[in-house]
Amino acid sequence: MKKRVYLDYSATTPLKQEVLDAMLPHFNASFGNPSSIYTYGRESKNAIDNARDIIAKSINAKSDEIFFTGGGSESDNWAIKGIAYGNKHKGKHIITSKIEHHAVLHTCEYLEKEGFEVTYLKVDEYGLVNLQELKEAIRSDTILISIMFANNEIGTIQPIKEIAEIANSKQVYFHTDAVQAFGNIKIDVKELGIDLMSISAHKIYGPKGTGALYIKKGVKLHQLIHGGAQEKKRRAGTENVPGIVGFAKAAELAHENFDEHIKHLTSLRDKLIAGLKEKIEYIHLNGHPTKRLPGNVNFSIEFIEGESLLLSLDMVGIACSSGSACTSGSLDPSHVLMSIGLTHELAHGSLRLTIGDFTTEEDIEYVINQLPPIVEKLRQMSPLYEKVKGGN
Amino acid sequence: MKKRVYLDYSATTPLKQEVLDAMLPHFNASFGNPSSIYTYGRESKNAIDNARDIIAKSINAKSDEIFFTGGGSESDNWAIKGIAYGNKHKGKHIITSKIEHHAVLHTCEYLEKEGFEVTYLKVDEYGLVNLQELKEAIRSDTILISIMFANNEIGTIQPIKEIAEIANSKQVYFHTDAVQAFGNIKIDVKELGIDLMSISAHKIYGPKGTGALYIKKGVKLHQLIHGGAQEKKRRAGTENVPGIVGFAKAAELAHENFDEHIKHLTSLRDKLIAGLKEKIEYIHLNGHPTKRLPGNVNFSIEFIEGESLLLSLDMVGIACSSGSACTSGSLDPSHVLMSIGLTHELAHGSLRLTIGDFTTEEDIEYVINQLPPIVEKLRQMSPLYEKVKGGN
Amino acid sequence: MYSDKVMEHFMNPRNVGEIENPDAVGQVGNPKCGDIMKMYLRIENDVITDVKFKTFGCGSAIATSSMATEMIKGKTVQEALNLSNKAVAEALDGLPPVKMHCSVLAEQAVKSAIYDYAKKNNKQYEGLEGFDPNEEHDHHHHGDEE
Ligand SMILES: Cc1ncc(COP(=O)(O)O)c(C=O)c1O
Ligand SMILES: Cc1ncc(COP(=O)(O)O)c(C=O)c1O
Ligand code: FES
Ligand code: FES
Repeated sequence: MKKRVYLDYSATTPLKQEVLDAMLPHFNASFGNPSSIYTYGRESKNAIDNARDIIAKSINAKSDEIFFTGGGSESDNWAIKGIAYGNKHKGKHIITSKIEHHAVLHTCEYLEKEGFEVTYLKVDEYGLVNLQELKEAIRSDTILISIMFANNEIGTIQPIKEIAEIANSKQVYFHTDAVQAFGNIKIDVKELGIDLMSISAHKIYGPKGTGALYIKKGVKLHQLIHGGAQEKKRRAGTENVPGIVGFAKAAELAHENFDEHIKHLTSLRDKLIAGLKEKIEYIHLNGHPTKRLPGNVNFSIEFIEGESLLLSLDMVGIACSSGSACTSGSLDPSHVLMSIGLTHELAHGSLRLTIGDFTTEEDIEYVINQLPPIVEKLRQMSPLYEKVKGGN
Repeated sequence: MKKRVYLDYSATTPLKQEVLDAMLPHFNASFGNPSSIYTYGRESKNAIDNARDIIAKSINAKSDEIFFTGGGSESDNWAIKGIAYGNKHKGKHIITSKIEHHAVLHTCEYLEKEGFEVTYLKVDEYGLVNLQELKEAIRSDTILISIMFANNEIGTIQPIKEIAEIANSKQVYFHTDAVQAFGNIKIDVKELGIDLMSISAHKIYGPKGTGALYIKKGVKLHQLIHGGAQEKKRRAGTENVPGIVGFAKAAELAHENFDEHIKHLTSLRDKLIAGLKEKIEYIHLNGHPTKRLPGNVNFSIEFIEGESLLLSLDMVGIACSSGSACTSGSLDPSHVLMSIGLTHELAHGSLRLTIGDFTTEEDIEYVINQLPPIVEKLRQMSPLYEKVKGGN
Repeated sequence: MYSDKVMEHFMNPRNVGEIENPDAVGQVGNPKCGDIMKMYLRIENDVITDVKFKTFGCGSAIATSSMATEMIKGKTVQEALNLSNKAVAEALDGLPPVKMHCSVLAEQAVKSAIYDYAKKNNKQYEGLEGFDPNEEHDHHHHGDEE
């Protein structure tokens, strides 16, 4: 088989074997509807309760503050629309940032069309929001601040505690999209002062189509999905029992040997950054040098375009991305890279390599060896390159 | 092991082995994000495209009219809220029935609080809506009619084609919740004239947490989940690839030997109905005698209460339900049974036994033998029974 | 959902039935919401010497009826009146929160029977003041507890 090096862990992750093993019994042995009172149903109910305890513990929440959803996007939509519609009598102003995931941005844009007002905070060259600006943006009718924990493209980690403090001091709800942060950064929702937080299973070796929303006790929001009495009547739909059980197992594994795991990712990341910087000219690291996700590497590679780079890398078995995988349906340059001030060319020439638990030293070396000649080949084709190199 | 007879297929179904086999490769071998352009991603994308074709074909829709969701409840919410918000400039009136699933009813009730008006059509003793009444309920500002295909509690099948004709003739969108019907009744959305239709995988031996919404080309509705460009930018969130693949496999299996499969279910159903009627006095079949789901049996058993019946049946290994499993978080008598005119006592004493592909003749005989003494024991305890039996 | 003790009492309820010519009978519940409990007492010298019940209700209603009859048998009338639904629930190793109201039905059934006894015999007991056996015990309003 062709060598395959997967370096797109921020897009999605393979299921860990332990996760699959935990899920399997719930497909056809213990498959009952958790709402049913007979034995089959109670087995499923217990499995969900147990999963909820595990997820809650991993972020220091109470079990009844965890609500399972169909993924990170649903969690983001629920949090933002739920707060907006549930508090519109108090005000119609929302604050977010320009570098949020589309699940937040497009939800906010939708709400603007429906009569809400949204302030999109800009970020600095590293992708950090400015706390002073945030303070100044808060109005008497502000009902929600939604700022992501860590960015999916450039990996930048926001000062969440400080943001939460500002929100709390003004009695404004604070939501954070922690889809990328969960499992990669220790999160204590109580200590940080978070009101709502979105997480997703498939970014931490759990199944796609399962996520959760942490809702602090007492926070008032509308439902997104009405119907049956599941999730304490706040999110309807027959529970995805295998998905939920798999999510909890993945969260448990992520929080075992947490520090070691982070150290491992960070060292591979730094090795990759150093290796590529050394071997390739005219490249720039995007995002913050230290306040960044342990597995995130994002470079702008001058004079070449992302898609052709991805295709060339795919030919040698390297899977990675240029901009967010979730947004690659669009060919526009990444809004995140534009927001940190890159030119269109640099944004287009960005390469995101994200490292995960199955990444090895050899994988990193393979990339450090394979990438430079590919870059060189593409640059030779580029009309932008000839000028630099003094071509005719 | 204790004998286990599962007769709650309308609540949920076990995964078929073929379904699981189809899903497994997508958990950790071919796990890429379908939005990614590299090999891993394309494999996932192809799997989804293929699944979409299969689902589309099974209801005679076009592939680009199928949108995957996180389940039947999400599909119902999307269809109804999506049409409501997307067409509110045309009118704010919705028509539905009193016996819809809570995913429809509670969504409509929510919309009422948000300024929409909803007419809840009553049904006759069999659970059928009256077409004349439907016609009369339509107003110039009616934007949506939502009537379920087949009822989850009493199994009654509505005259969908006639309803669609009425809706179409008045230029009102028609949505049907076909979560129970799909896989159990042949559905041709074109011939029936359906504009939107909700379906769910876990009712047809597919996985929980996956569903779809059929949206006829040209139908205008708002999104429920905003974000990434998935599902042709109409439903965001990383696709649940194994779930979608499993759903398609389940749909494919359901439509193989369709007629034979229905004949089998129907004959078991009729055997169970006849056997119980013969052995137990004071019981009444709920729902329509012939216009009913092939696997649905629903009896009201006088003088006893449903939960104690379920618990007693569970003790002998029979899993079934009393009212809808999806709603059993509430102890109120089922709104469906009340709508067909039952008294509170009769509604409380209802027993739903739903038959599926793994049900055997022996299972049916087992129930016919086990149920009568349990009913008798509970009746002996009941203060309502003594009067009938001439107690003091 | 239910403790083993609840299930045990549900499957083998004690004191089911009727007493012929009872000294007291009480029936409570709201037939509209589906649950009815009827309690028969034999009382000698202010002591409950026999008790029987009939219940139309859920598993927890049947189990609490059974447990309540066990707990009052052999007790004085006044002792029986002091029986609280919490004590019955505790004796069953607890009930799920949505099912606590079922135990109220048992407490009320005992009270209602003793009310009948007091009325017939012109007696006064502490704890019966203000008790109205015909009041609708609207115990089904638990849907929105959470
Ligand atoms: C008629 C009907 N509609 C909707 C649903 C909800 O589907 P899901 O459980 O997939 O959310 C169900 C079953 O739960 C149902 O029976
Ligand atoms: C930061 C962020 N938020 C939200 C999402 C959406 O999560 P999901 O794919 O589970 O819907 C993603 C990834 O897709 C993400 O990276
Ligand atoms: S030239 Fe192909 S995307 Fe612009
Ligand atoms: S007595 Fe138990 S539910 Fe009413």
